[in-house]
Amino acid sequence: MSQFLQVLLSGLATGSIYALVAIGFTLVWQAAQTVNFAQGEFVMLPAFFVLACMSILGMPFWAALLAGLILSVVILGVLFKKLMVEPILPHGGITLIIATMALGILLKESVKEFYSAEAQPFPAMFPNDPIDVFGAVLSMQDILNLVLCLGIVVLLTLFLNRTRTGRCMQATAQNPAVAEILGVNVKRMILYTFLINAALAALASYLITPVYLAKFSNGETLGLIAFIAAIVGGFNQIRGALVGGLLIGVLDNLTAAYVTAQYRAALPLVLLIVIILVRPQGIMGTSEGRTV
Amino acid sequence: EDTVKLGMVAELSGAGAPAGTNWRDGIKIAVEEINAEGGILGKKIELGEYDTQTDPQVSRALVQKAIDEGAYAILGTIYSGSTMVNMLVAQQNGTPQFVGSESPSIVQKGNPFVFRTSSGSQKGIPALTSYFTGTIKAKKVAVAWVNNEFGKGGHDVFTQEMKKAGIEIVADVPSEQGQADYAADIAKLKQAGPDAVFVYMNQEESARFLIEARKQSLPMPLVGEVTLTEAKVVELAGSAADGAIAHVGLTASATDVPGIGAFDKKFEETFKRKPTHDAIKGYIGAWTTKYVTEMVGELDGEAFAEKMHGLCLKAADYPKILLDTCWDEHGEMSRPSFMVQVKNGSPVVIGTVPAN
Amino acid sequence: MNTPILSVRNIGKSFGGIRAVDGVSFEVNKGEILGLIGPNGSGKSTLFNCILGQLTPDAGEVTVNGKNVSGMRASDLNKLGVGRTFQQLSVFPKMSVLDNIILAGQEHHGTMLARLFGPGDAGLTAEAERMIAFFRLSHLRDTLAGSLSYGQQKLVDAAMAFMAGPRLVLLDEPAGGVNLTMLANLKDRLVAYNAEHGTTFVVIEHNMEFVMSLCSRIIVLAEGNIIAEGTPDQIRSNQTVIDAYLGG
Amino acid sequence: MAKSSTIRILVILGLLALAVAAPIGQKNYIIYILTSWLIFTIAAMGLNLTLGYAGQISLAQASFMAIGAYITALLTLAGWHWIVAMPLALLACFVVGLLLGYPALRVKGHFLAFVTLAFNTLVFLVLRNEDWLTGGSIGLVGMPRPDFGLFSTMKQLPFYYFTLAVTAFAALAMWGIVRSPWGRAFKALRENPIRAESLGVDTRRITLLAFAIGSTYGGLAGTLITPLVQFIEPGSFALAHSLRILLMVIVGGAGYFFGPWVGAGVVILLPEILRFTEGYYLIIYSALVIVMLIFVPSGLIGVGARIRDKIWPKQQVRADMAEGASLK
Amino acid sequence: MLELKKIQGGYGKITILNGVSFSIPKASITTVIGPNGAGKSTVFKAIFGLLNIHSGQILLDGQDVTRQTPRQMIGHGVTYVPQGRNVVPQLSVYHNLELGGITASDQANVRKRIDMVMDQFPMLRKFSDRKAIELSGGQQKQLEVARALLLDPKLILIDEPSIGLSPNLVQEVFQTLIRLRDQGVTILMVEQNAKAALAMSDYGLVLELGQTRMHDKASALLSDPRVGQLFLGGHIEAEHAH
Ligand SMILES: Nc1ncnc2c1ncn2[C@@H]1O[C@H](COP(=O)(O)OP(=O)(O)OP(=O)(O)O)[C@@H](O)[C@H]1O
Ligand SMILES: Nc1ncnc2c1ncn2[C@@H]1O[C@H](COP(=O)(O)OP(=O)(O)OP(=O)(O)O)[C@@H](O)[C@H]1O
Ligand SMILES: [Mg+2]
Ligand SMILES: [Mg+2]
Repeated sequence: MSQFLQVLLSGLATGSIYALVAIGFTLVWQAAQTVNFAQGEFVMLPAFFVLACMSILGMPFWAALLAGLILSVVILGVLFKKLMVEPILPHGGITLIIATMALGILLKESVKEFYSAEAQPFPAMFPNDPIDVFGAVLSMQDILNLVLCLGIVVLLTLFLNRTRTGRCMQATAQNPAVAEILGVNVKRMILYTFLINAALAALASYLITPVYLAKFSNGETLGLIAFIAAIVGGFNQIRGALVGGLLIGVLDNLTAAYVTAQYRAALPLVLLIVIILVRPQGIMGTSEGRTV
Repeated sequence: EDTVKLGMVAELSGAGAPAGTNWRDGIKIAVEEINAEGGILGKKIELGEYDTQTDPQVSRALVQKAIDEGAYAILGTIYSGSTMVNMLVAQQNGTPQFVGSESPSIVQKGNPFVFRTSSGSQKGIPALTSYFTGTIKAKKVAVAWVNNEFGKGGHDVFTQEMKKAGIEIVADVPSEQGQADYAADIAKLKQAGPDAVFVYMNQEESARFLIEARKQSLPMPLVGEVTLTEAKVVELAGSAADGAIAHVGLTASATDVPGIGAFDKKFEETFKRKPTHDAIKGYIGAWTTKYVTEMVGELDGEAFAEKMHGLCLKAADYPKILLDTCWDEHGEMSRPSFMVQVKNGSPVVIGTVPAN
Repeated sequence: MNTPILSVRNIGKSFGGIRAVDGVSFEVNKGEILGLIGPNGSGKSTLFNCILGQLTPDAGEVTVNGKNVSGMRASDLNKLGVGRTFQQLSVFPKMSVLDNIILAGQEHHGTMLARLFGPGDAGLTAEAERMIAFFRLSHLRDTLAGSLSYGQQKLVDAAMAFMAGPRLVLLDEPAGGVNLTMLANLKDRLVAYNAEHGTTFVVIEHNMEFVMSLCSRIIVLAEGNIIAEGTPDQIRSNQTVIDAYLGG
Repeated sequence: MAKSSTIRILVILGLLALAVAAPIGQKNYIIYILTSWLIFTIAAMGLNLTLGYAGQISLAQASFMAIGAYITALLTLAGWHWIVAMPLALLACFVVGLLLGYPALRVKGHFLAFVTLAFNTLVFLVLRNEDWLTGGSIGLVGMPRPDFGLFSTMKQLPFYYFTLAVTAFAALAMWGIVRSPWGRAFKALRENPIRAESLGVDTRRITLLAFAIGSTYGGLAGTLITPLVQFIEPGSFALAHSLRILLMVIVGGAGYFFGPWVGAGVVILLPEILRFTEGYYLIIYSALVIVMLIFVPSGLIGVGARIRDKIWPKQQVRADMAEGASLK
Repeated sequence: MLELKKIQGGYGKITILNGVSFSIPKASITTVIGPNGAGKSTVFKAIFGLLNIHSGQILLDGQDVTRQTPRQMIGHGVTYVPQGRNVVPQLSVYHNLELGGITASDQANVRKRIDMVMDQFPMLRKFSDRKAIELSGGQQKQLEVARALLLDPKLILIDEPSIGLSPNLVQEVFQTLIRLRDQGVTILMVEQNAKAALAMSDYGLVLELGQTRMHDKASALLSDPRVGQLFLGGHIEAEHAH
């Protein structure tokens, strides 16, 4: 029993991290109708900004966190949007998707070449002391991850659906031509999207890296799992990312503990395929509506 | 010609990059030293770097490329999967090759040109058996391993050894390369309650494993081969690494051995980090190339290979070999090894295991 | 001989709480040109989509030539000789006008395997070019259909419905955006085609001049129900229709 | 019309002659790279059909290479000749491709991407875990290169010509498919499936075929990789390689017949050319790809036309001007 | 109030507009007619800053507005209703309307106007919470037309508002335009439903091959036999096409 509880709770804790990254996917989708395949690297990088600020510039941890956030927002938000999204997006999603794949390689290799090929420890923002929950062990960090993730989902959903700016962002994604004709500042809306995305990525990075360790290749697995989480959740709903992330975290752990560790990477996927085939819009997603 | 070309083919990017870059940097130090001493047979070494991207197919192409470009010997690769392929090319061209791979099958193919720089897992892991039977007196053990070609090889040897020793394996827990969450693995091990756990994973995976094990307070000793107590792992896992035990062929923490201490210092000065065993392996590979070539007296791959088989180099005569080392007729090597335990955040040699 | 070519019985379709089509039944005789009109949102397009397999109706039955085709896929219906157009532009934007038109006919030439090994245009270039010329688009033959003007795309759309030599064609607002002169041509074409091949047409249209002069019978839909049916003259003077749809 | 097609034939013949002459006098390594370029061109051609023409996203092309490669490996290791093993491998890929097509009938876009991605992962795991058959993560080694009596492909150069012949044949078959009414139906599926269905295009069948044929090309590439490398292991067919093939298709120009050739060329050859930059070559390579996509987003195949437009910016008058106005 | 001087422009390499010139006075309705593909919609795009203009000049109240962005044009008090379907698919009807007034500084006023247009098109109120994509073709068009009335524009560019609208609503829209004109708004409209449109317009403009062919009082065009024959459903061309 305590094993089950442990596996379940740890699954939720890990899942909340996946969810945090997955939110980025849904956000970018809802606001620009494209997929950022470098999302994993976007989460890998901020930790290295912090490490660099600490080791090269000798900043204290909290200052480095702030500097890392600013750097992320500037590089992964503003520059990414200006230099890549803006010129490529008009030519269609798939081209941008491929370009972001290349960007992923670029970021990964740059970190490896200019910082380190080896994993680095990363200080935790919150204490990692174990907390006993009915015989299972969680850390403060785990619980905070879950809470933060939940909070962000609620806030972002409210922002996108309840504020005029949020709706302008949606309009820009769904029909940029119309948004432009109506006088929406299309470029700025896209910028907002990528600013939020970059900030979220930095946050995710800070929360994940103490556990995952800072390594240039972290993005590969993380990005992929989060992508899957976003899809399973429905892709067009922020809350879908939360559900998808938690589901994958838990399924993965349950599979490994009770079914097969050899196929732990596949069994959840197969289950999710079944879900997708039954509900083609994803678990929390809504159908895109009338086609004829 | 007044230079001799060596082809350094290794995993400089992709999953194997940490191992590959260490291998490369170890070799770089060796090459610098050798060139400072006048090179091989008076010719300076020219080192060609080839990145396999941790892709066996690319590695094969690159060994070919290195040879096309005139490499006299190949140094690399480390991932067994890559070595399995590219050693065919070196063999076809009669080019000697020093590899960092530890998979048993490499020296079982009857390839006369391939030589190890560390002993294969079929030799390393049996060295641990006495620890399980003697020191811990384990009745039942568990094995946690990374499910790639590296981990699989170790896992297979380990299970066989335990069977031979009459120890029951009560939990067999494979994990994925790059896996982040070890909660389920540890929970499973905890449930199974073995006397000790054999941990066979790459660096970060080992560290993450140790961290989660500490979190769930897994009570039994964690024993590994080579990686588990490496400086890097200790750095990453922090206090969670305390108590971990491993058998290591080469370790920078064996600073009592004079050559190793000197290398450790030089490496850290040059690259601002601690060398791993891969770095030492690369270093040895390069130096062996010099020593043996000079024994042969000319740049002849065939003669070199012939000389290598059954050769023993004593550290007293050949200091840069670091420890007395022998190669058998298959290219397998043997040399004394160490048992290491992490204490207060640093690996400490707790025993020596004679060459087997 | 006298079985209706299309018979729709009790078709119903809801979306969430909206009853878009509410148990509609009617028949279309061979060789007839039937008009289907009604206010926006009265369920006309939904009805078409239910008949033609793009939507699955909640209830009801459709027969073509006495054959029950409920639940049949659109491509199979097309092979039975039923063609259609959609209300919104639906050309293939990144294919040339010629390719658009050839595609509309090619699936009716030989088996699938034979098409793989046959000529690239399935022998349809000449016919397609005639069709293009009729709609005065010859100069745009090799232009991508997506870069035509609205009306031109509408014409390509209409042209496609004719390529398969259909026996029954359902047109959803063919006149929208088409220049009046061209529209007169289109009307002539429909009438001539109808006379020559006995092809049956069902036309949804909001252009009253066009419908009234083209159709022999008109059905009026409102809120998913048929509220009137009759000749153009009867419809024009029906007070319910004037109130709900035509306006003063 | 006739003139442009003769020009095209001349260009193709010229390129073919270039392909025949390219490896002469080159070192083995270069020939090896050229051979893998051809092989990846085949795989990319297949994905180009599925994705570029038919608009169905697939992230599983590498897994079909895997299926083709493993079947060829197992059979040739068992002593069968490549020429027997190859058709069997292709058949298997065709069938599995059909099966993979079924989800595409229900889901589109990113959902389809996910399903195919999951399939790729599954294939990888089966290859790695079922080591009784596949050799697991250690892989299979020592597969012979085919010997055709008078023509043995054991050496690098003959193997290149052998691959070239197979590639030329595959390209010819692909050309036949895309210029036939099938090609038009594939495009129609991509552009507007609902409209296509209403015009009699059996979109189900066409979707399945798009997957099956595309997968078969992946399989064909696999049957050539096996004798080229003479070693296969699951890692060479992981998701990253599917993405690499996707990159080839997009960089070359999706939906253009010659796109895959250019794309595979860039993805395979460019890193080789950049090797002299040592540690930085992947950085430079990915940066170049990004720059390429920014400046020629529809693929390199269109770069000629773009340059021409830059150099001779030519305005065209509208086509109906010639007919003259009807209202004078 | 609006003046085009020899506008040339097009898409990519193709020049579509071959020197379009005209000017329209304030507080008038002008209807543009012409065959399909004449370039009517292209002229609108040119005015609203959505076209690559090669040469020529566009003046709005004497001010040069050539090559300004759509946002700038909105700033000058111009709104544009394009041809075809132009809603934001996944947003509700209400939020689509709201977007129509997104540039207004006084949002309370926009809400008031939304209420007003909902009175005019009752369907919008009934379905205000539904996603725009779910509406029928004509309902979407109503939404679009209504959306264009939320600001206080000087000039409305409206491209074939009647497509897909039921006849009573076409009348409603035309009445609205007349009302707006009477309040001083200038209206430039494209219509294929040309007889009805010219009947309510002050001026008519015939465009062909990207050139202005005629520009006159609407009534004059309506009674011109050549115009009738060529563009208003005359029969001469059907013959030679066979
Ligand atoms: N997929 C859908 N989801 C929700 N509602 C729908 C859907 N399709 C149609 N409707 C609703 O059904 C009703 C009928 O729509 P339909 O398109 O059939 O109308 P129509 O008679 O063709 O109108 P129009 O003349 O404007 O084209 C409308 O209220 C519409 O909003
Ligand atoms: N995006 C585009 N790319 C290339 N050519 C285009 C594009 N849009 C329109 N054209 C061409 O420009 C010409 C004029 O198009 P426009 O849309 O202005 O016509 P229109 O007068 O509005 O016709 P309609 O009455 O059919 O709406 C047409 O010949 C068309 O083929
Ligand atoms: Mg309709
Ligand atoms: Mg137009």
